[in-house]
Amino acid sequence: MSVADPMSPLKMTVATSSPSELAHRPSRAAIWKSALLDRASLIIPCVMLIGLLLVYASLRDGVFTLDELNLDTAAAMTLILAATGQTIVLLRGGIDLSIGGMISLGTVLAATRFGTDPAQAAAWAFGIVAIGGLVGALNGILITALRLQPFLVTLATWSILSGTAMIILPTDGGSLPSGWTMFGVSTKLGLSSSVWLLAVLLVFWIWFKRTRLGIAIRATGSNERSAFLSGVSPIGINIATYGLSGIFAALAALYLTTQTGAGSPTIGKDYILPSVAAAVIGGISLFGGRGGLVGTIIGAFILTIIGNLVFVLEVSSYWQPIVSGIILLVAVLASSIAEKSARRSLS
Amino acid sequence: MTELLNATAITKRYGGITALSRADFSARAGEVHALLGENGAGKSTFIQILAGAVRPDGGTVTLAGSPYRPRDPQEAQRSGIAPVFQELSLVPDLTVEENIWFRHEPLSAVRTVRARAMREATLELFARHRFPSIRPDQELRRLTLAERQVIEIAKALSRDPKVLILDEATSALGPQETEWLLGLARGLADAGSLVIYISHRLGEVREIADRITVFRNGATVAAYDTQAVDDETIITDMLGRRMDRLYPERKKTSTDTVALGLRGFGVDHRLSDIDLDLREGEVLGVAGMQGHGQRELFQALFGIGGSRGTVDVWGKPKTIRSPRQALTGRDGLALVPEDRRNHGLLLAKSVRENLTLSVIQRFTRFGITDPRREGALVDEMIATLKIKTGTPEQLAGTLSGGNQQKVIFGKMLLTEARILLLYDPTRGIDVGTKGEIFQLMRDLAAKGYAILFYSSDLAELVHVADRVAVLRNGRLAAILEGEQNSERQILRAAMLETRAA
Amino acid sequence: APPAMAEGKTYKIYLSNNFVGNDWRQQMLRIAETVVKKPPLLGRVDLKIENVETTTQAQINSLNNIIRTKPDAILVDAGSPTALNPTLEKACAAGILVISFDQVVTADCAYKVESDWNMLPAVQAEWIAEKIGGKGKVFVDRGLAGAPISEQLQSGFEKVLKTYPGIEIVGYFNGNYALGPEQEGVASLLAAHPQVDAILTQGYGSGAIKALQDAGRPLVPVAGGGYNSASLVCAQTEGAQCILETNPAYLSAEAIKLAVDILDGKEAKEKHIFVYGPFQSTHPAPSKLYPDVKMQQIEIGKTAFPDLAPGLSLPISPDWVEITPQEAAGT
Amino acid sequence: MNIRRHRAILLAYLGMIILLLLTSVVAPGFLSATHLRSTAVLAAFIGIVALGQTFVIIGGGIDLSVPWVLNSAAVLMTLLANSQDAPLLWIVPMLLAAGALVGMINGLGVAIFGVPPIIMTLAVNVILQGGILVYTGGAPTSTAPKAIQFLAVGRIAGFPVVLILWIVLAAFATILLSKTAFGRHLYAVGTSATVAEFSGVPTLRTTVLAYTLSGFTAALAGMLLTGYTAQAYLGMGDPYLFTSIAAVAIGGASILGGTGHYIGTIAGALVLTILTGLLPALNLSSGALLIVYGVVILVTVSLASEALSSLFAALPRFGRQRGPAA
Ligand SMILES: Nc1ncnc2c1ncn2[C@@H]1O[C@H](COP(=O)(O)OP(=O)(O)OP(=O)(O)O)[C@@H](O)[C@H]1O
Ligand SMILES: Nc1ncnc2c1ncn2[C@@H]1O[C@H](COP(=O)(O)OP(=O)(O)OP(=O)(O)O)[C@@H](O)[C@H]1O
Ligand SMILES: [Mg+2]
Ligand SMILES: [Mg+2]
Repeated sequence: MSVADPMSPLKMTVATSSPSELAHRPSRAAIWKSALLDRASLIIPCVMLIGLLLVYASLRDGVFTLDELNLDTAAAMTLILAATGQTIVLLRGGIDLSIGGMISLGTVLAATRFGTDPAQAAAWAFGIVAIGGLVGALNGILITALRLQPFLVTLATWSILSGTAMIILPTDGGSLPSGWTMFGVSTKLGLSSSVWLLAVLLVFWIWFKRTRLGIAIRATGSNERSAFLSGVSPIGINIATYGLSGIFAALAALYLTTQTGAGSPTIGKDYILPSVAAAVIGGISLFGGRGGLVGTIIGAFILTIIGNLVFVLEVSSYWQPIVSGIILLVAVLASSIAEKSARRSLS
Repeated sequence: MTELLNATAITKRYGGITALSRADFSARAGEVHALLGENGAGKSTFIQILAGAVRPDGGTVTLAGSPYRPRDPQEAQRSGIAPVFQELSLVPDLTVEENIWFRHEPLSAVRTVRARAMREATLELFARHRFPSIRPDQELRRLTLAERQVIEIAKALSRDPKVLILDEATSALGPQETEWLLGLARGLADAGSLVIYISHRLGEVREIADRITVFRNGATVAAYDTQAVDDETIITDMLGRRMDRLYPERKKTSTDTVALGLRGFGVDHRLSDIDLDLREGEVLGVAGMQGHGQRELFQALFGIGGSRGTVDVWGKPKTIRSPRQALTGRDGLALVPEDRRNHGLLLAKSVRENLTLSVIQRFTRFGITDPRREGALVDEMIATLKIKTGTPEQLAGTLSGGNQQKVIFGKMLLTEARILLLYDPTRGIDVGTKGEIFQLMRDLAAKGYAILFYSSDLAELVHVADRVAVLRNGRLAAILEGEQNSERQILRAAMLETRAA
Repeated sequence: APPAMAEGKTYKIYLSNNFVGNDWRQQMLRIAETVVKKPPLLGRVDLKIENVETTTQAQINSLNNIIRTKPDAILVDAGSPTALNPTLEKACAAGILVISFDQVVTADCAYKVESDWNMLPAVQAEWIAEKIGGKGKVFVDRGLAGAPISEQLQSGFEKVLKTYPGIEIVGYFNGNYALGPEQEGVASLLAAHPQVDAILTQGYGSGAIKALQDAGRPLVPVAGGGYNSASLVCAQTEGAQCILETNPAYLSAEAIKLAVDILDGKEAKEKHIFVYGPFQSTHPAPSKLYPDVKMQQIEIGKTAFPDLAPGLSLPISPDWVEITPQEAAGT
Repeated sequence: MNIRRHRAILLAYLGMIILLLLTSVVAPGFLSATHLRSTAVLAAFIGIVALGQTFVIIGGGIDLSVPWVLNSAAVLMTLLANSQDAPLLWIVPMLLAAGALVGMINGLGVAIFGVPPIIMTLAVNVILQGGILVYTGGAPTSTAPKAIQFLAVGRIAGFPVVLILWIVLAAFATILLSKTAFGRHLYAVGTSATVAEFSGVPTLRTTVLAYTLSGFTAALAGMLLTGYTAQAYLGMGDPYLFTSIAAVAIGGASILGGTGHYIGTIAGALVLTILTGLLPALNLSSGALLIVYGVVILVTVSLASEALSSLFAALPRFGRQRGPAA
């Protein structure tokens, strides 16, 4: 009988020394390439945005000014906030349709409850954010406990939240303190408060993505089983993820009211698909685990700039959707092809 | 000496499948305790129970004298138990170091991960245990399977465990890394930890285990001191029957017909100038240290990733740019891939669907699949390879590791391709089945198949292959045959020049 | 080059429209494009139409872009009565004339040109109530959930129906201003209610008639909107009793004309202007609530055109310019 | 039949039955033959759009171009046919082919160039919308030809024609998914494109075919819908975006691909139709309706889920798995 011959020949040669490298050392170029490739999902939307901005700047004066930055940031900010929550959920490998209902509910509550007393307004602003968090946490609990798809659960809560908003305020209306609507307009150091808000958001992200929770969310989206085996609690991660998404939806609602000065029980649905689109353009995979907020923000700006671009191109009205669709497609196509060929050249 | 870990009468059922029926296990601090058993015996299930990933239906565990019933993996970790899972518990989209320190990252005052500290801790950990050097900042998904396995080990060690569990941690490792891991495990035990060691390579077990526990069909059938027992007894206890021999008799069956001819074959900078003839009826071994081009050779031949040079298949030039172009029935090529979970198996689909995925045409008539014919193919393959599955409808992801490997092997056999590219086909497979697979390989060769065979276990190459091609730095270093085909010669060819360079 | 029209310069006017996805909006846009090529507006307007996706945010962004080009006037068919206010007030502050039309905004500085959404449902409800003799069970269309006009129409219906003690609203449905949902909504209610005496829709009315026919129910009086398809169904269906209101698609033309007049220096009498079109009915009857309203007999060739598109909104042309049905239909 | 594999599908049907029972309490008239028939007809339109959507979602994608493929086919059909039946002989096949072509473009964008499906199909939707407006000048079109109206609302021996069509399509889809190589390949691609590729599955062809089918069924549904309302109108496709996806999801498919079946989607379409039919009968405000809609979806699906779980617990072979599935 010849069962496995032990590894005797090796013993004296290796047992006392460290094993050699597993792979022969890759060339410096290969390391660079793979580093680039690891970041391709961010680099490519950046290049896309820069390309669009260059075209835009060639058609309109003053594109690279603070004014333009202030305007575009205000235009993109609600979407950015909504997409921040969506980004977190997508990184987890889920999806949150309920942000549509939460945004509506948030604007409606703000427009009907703020009154004129700043203290009351502030209290309700916090209240709305808390409601967002609770509603999101509830999503997380339902998804885990009922073992239902996030798509279905958040579809249902979307409807419930929209209905609640509609009961509170049946159609667009209400009012906000006049100081509130000045939020986006006021500037410091030439930058509008929207830009500052964006900066705060970035700081938050830089912090958040390096927290244990931030890592755990990405990890769970990347491989749920591994995350569980490593000690991530399935229900805890869902509560945190969807809770954050609800909080950001509430923040988006509050920001939106500074732009519209009113509440709307239907406005939230405008942000569901675009929030996913912004994230996907920014390099986030629906299958979870990959991407980050910076990509999403760039994605939101790309969507906004495309609108500006179509405006300055002065295409006749019927052609506008076609042109914006084509710009989007060409931009994404270019990046997809670039990424694909980069991947091929490496693998 | 008192027992550190004591498990009695552990049971675990998955619906109608009994994974553990009555498992007893007891081990003490300071020893390496091997847990053996054939595929599907319940070893990994037992480990997962210890690790808090699965809750047992019955039985008790005590750890250092007090009852131990972890609610989740985190609790197990806190109790000082660190498992190296057979299926690995790594996250592809995190970096190497993020994986190692996942859930216990060093934190700053604002609760963020301290990147510098994590890097230092990683390098310190690597240095302390003399890990092979792997760049800590790479995303894990860029790593080869062997590298991932090493990182999984690092992850477990990062917790300074009282109990280290190694579930087939060597199955993807080459000889050098295996030797390193054995040394490491021994060292830990000598320093007072308990190491539970699962492997299908008896040689390794002999080398480091103090004691052995054997599972069969979910129950403990034997436990003994390693010194006091011979291989034959162990194997008989594992399989429930005697086994004559592991390696088949090697008869020369190769003809002069070249099944697969490579000229100037290469893959970017990782493989170059390969001239190689695989003949009809031949088992041609491929050896080399990890990362010297073996997986590139196999993958490129199967149409994954680009390649240069010419490939002749059964005497005719052939371009293979995708697995589809490789898998062309009897005159094509079939591959057992390296990474079974990511490349070989649809874990969420049934054994049946996995087995027949590449050969749907074989049971399709007028565009419609015939479940009876399919069933026949599936049943035959399950019987041939003794795949332990409740029914063919069991999800592949719920099979034991070795049985998953068998499904992949069966899936490849069903393609009827007569050129087989076997990349570590016996990884995680128990001795009994291994012997049968070797026999099968020889039988297929005798029937005119041509087999390219890589194994991380050199002994397999020595005993099963007719010739062994050794790769070094992506080039063909030697072709060993006859007397030359020995572990020592293979290692010499694979390593020497590297050392010199 | 067009012959220089009488007096005055050419004004740069933007039309910001939040929705292109229905027939009414299409006709409205076509009329806007047509009317600036005809006297009296010929040569007076450099009209640019900006359509946006349905989102309010997109319209805000588009308006911001428009404001930066400093046009003479902005005409808005708004996605929200309130959400554009801050943006439009910015436009006003920049000296741009702002006229909202169709779906108007509440911003004080903006002119408003719309149909009289209080009068329209009241007259229809009154007609229906009289038709069923002041008693019976009725279905009411709630329009599109959350849309301001839906609220106005629904409460307009309800207010008048409430004055008839014998009338009971037994069911509500959401017609969403589209044929399919109207037909589906009525069909569902029919299944739940064995008896119905009239149906008040905010949409076409023809969907309700079709639902009645599909369910094998007798035809009952129906209120609907002034679309060619509705007129045709009412005219061609044996026993149909209809009253159709009108929200003229030429509101855009009225808004353009108002803009030019104001820019020319003619002071508008009011900031809130209602545009009235005639009702059409199979059985015209004078209204007691609004004695002044005009009601036309539905008649093939006069108010219903078999050879024209069913989605055409009637009436087609304001009286100060001649827009042909072909121009309105774009054929 | 292996119950566990089809848990999600069973769940959808259980939900549907629960809903029907609920309905019969609220409004007994709903269980009349007439109303059941009209419910089935309405479900058929969703069901047909959702057929292609099912294939795309199983393959790991999503088709957001459905609304305007549907709308374009409807508008072009009425425009070209000009209320005449005869030209339908070439118009219908041509538009079906055109729908399929749009789907194919979606599929190629996704499969060859790697454009994320959401973006690809969203852009195509917008482009189609603009395209149809440019082409027709946004002109409202003629009434639907009589033959199309017959297909949509006509009956043969009391049985709705469109239901016959739906049944035929459902049989076709079921065979395609369960009985052909294409179906197998689709599930494999949706589960893991990498493993499918390694297994020699023609991933590109499979993906493209799924989208092609989706374009085809959307165009078909568009033409049929024209028959239902007797005319085409702009915006008629809009409601079918979320309903088609929701029908697939309620039918048990994961939005991430690899699971689900058209048999489930049928239940999904019925659930949605019964629910939208039931709601008006409750006489609630718009807001309350939305709340009830959400709650009913949640409750029926989870009730069914619980019921099924206890069923599994009773069956020896199929226990619950703790922790997230591998
Ligand atoms: N989640 C599950 N559902 C159903 N059956 C399962 C599940 N997990 C494990 N099993 C079954 O339990 C049995 C024991 O599996 P286990 O993985 O413990 O075996 P093992 O001894 O580790 O084998 P190997 O040597 O092949 O790794 C197998 O038959 C397996 O199919
Ligand atoms: N540069 C590399 N060096 C070593 N191993 C690699 C490299 N690139 C890929 N691999 C290995 O090859 C396997 C196959 O990779 P695959 O073709 O699936 O794509 P990928 O590079 O992992 O990226 P993705 O899955 O995002 O497309 C991976 O699991 C990884 O282990
Ligand atoms: Mg195992
Ligand atoms: Mg991959």
